[in-house]
Amino acid sequence: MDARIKSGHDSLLVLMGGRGGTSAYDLAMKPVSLDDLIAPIQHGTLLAIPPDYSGVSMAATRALIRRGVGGLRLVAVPTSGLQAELLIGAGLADELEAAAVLLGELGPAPRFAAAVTSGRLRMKDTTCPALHAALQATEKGVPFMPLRGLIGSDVQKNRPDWKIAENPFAPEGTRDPIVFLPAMQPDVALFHATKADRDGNVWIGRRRELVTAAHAAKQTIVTVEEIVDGSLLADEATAAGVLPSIYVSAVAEAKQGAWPLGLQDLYTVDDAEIARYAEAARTEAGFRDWLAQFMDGRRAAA
Amino acid sequence: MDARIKSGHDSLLVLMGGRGGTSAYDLAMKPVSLDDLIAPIQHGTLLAIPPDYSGVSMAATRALIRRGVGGLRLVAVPTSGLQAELLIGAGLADELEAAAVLLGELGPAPRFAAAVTSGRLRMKDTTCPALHAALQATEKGVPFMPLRGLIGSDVQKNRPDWKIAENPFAPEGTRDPIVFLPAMQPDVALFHATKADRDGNVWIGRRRELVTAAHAAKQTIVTVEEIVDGSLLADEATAAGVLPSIYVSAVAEAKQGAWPLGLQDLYTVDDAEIARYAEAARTEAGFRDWLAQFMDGRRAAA
Amino acid sequence: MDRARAELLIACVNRLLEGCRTIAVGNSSPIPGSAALLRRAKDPDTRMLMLGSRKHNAFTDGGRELFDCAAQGRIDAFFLGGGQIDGHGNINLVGLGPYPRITHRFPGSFGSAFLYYVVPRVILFREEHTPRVMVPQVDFVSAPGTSAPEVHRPGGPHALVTGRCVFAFDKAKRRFRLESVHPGESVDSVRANTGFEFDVAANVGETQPLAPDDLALLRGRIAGEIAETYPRFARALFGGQAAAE
Amino acid sequence: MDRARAELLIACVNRLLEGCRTIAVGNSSPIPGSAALLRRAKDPDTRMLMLGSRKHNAFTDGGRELFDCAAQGRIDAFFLGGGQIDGHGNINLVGLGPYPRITHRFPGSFGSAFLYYVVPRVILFREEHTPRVMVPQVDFVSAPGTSAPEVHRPGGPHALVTGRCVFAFDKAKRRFRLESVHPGESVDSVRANTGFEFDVAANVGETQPLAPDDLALLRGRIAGEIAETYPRFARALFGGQAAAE
Repeated sequence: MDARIKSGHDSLLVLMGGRGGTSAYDLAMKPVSLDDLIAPIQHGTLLAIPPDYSGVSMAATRALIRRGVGGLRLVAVPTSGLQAELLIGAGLADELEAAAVLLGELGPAPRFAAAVTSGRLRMKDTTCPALHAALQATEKGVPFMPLRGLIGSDVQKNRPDWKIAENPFAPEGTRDPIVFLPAMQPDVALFHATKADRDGNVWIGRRRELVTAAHAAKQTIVTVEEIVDGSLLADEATAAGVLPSIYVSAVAEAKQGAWPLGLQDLYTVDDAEIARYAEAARTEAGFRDWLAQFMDGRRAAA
Repeated sequence: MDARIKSGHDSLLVLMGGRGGTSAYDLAMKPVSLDDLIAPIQHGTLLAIPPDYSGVSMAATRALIRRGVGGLRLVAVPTSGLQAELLIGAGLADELEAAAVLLGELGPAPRFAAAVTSGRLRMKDTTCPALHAALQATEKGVPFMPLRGLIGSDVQKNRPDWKIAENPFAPEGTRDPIVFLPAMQPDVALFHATKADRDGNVWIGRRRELVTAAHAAKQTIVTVEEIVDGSLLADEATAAGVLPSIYVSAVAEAKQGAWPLGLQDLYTVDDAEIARYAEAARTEAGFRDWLAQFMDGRRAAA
Repeated sequence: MDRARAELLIACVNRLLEGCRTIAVGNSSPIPGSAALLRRAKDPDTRMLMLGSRKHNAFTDGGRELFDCAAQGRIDAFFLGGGQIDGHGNINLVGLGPYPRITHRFPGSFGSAFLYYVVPRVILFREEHTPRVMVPQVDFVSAPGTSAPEVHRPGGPHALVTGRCVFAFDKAKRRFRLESVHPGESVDSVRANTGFEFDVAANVGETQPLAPDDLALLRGRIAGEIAETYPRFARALFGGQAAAE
Repeated sequence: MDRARAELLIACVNRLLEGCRTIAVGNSSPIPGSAALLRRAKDPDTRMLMLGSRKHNAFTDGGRELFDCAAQGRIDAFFLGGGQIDGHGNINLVGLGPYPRITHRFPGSFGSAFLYYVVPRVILFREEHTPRVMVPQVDFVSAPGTSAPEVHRPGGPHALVTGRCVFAFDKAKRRFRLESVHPGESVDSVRANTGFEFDVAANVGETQPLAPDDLALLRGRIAGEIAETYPRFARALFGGQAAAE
């Protein structure tokens, strides 16, 4: 056996290759307008949105409300707050899957609660790790993910799409039921981040639920505070916090794009505005009034 | 229903809490000696080791060979090179699970090959994503992980511990076999990194297979180039690349601790030394000679 | 809540955390947080994860990490509450009325339907102790107190701390057992305010306050530590001016 | 390998990549890498992931990301090789002899037992084309060329490029079909050096070299791009001095 056959695996070395890196020869990605950004979101779209602390695109939320296309099916990853509240209150969302909806420390989200109790919103109650796992199933290209817990809760009992099966690795003669969660694939994932580069790489820091959502979604659209020159992947010290462009469909610039929610270390949640909202939204009329001001810019970041 | 019952979920808010952060009040972690570091590795230990490009603790490998405790069961995450080769050549490893073993671009690892063909090493052949998934199962606390591919390969046919089952979400009346991989829990994960802080947080950058291995392992022990002051988690710009101390059992300092392999951006693999090794290790005698020089420091980083 | 009441509740929770190595505490949880910090101050082997602060964020794997970490068995104690809690330890965080046509909506189950199963020592904490919270049967089971024997369940309720008393949870009996009543309360006053049946320990006494040295530790070092995450709570309670919550 | 041979193989691979949107290329793969870069230079909608370089590392989720990414359907084309390749498209990357008592060990299967199933267009690339590589039946199936109909398998072999010829793979027939022979080869010379049976296309001709404008692109811009990852290869082939590999 000579050296050539021994080294006949060259093209396999790629798989976990050499120094372990991967060069991207990327498509250049031109930033788009907010209206173009949200174009993939249509009636019936399964739309993944992040929790309030993870980078919420309130700028795109405003654009969605202005455009007025309804019938959205929202998936909170795994909770939501003001964003789901506004989309529901504005009548754009027919369905919501979430582990919780709340306005930060102010607690319940009034328009969400009203839509649930009136029956206007199809609510799919879940629990945080079940949502993460269902997205991970799609991330891994498997049809389901097993998860502990859940069994016997009313959360599980109200999810006919979840299956209870036996763990095939349980010792013979013993029972070990476990829930299989079907893979969830959002049509679109939408979030806000601090920055993107011109290749479409997006800085997300430690907010890796955004990575999982982007891996799982068919399309990922992002608003950012700024588009920066150079590649976000160039410096190893910070590259770990980047969502690579291969998962990113489009990027739009939106300053203060999370307001009145906060964004990473850049700005904190505007507690006073959230409190004003919570107070106003106790009634439908109050909600409409606040929303009108939010839409026309009378309510905006200071 | 008054405000109190509405806000009665306070202690639940914790779950995905507020700003989304988590304060750690850590145990201080004193760096230990190499000999103390490797103490958890004993006869029969299932020892997870990273691929050559991911941060290999050659310093701890030398300490293991000097100590001479054998019977190790190695798991490469998902491939290995010089480290498995030396542990196998030195007679310390009885078993290896890996997707491949090779000396970088120089190809086959001669002592590994000799141990396999002589029957001295129990080789559990696998494929990269199966290893990742089996560790993710333990990371998630589930007994198994489903994975596509695999079926009908001799890799799968030689793994009686893998099960083929039907996808319970397949349309009725159709078959959809899929492999269930049992969760893998290493006793110890061992790797080398650029730096750790005094809380035991370890910088791993983008090498997230180390994160998965540490999450899955009972204990994780790490050598680092240096112990730094301050918390590696303090700066959001770089925190994304940190393995938090909650997963780290012990840290030892070892300068040039990956040599002759490379480490992140700090130093590249010593190709000349690997070539000398590959040439020497074609024979058992040549291997012994190289190893003696590696052990007594005649072969060391320039 | 006045300072004496807060200190008493901290004493209760602190005692229940004895022997825990890793304690996770959520945000909006200043009392469990203070209790865990006090436990840690006295036992250097105790590690604490306090959620809700960006500063010193100890997780780097996104939203799933807390749950994965708990599933790995790395978290010994955690806190849950409930809009309703019943005598079997079931908790309801979803709403009142017949689901899905509920009449009042709470935020949602969060991670309770998972963590309640996998964290060995879950401490239920709910200050309001009235018949509408402590009910015979919750309207929606976000997470059940106990599970069928074949269900993998290393975790579950350990105790319930309220504004009136401390209950231990007896897994075999699927019932709470009254362990101590706070000053001013009695077995009867607890029973009158509890919608579910419960057992009563043979030696029910008054809930004991913190020992003087622990109290000093709380008012000193711990007050400073908790202020990092809960400045208003710390100021109100330990800043010299007792204030209603 | 001389420059003419390398350029011919690049031409073969480049043609097979037509219409691919995302191409992943491994390290130690300068010819597939050059072919993919050439494809991308001509089609701005083509994206390429070149593994094996730290510079411009496009992945941030650790070792599993390539496999997850492929499973998500984001990778259209990939390259595999084999110590042995048989006429059913089975590849062997583990060793020779009766497994597990093999007589010669290769490095291992890497990710082939997964990627071969999920990447739609896997191009087998093996320059050595001899009866010991192109065998009637591989000793160990690292990854099979085809699967039973009930097995989820969006991916599989598309073609086999060797130092002598180009085969297409016919999934329905589970056989290779000779499409073109390189200059100096014939159907007979290929048959004499191939251990497995194969079909022959009606119009087998000589493998066509790159068109002049593509060749200019390769020797110019692509030579510079490939040098980033494979400096020695680029220097040897395009640096003015043709060199044996």
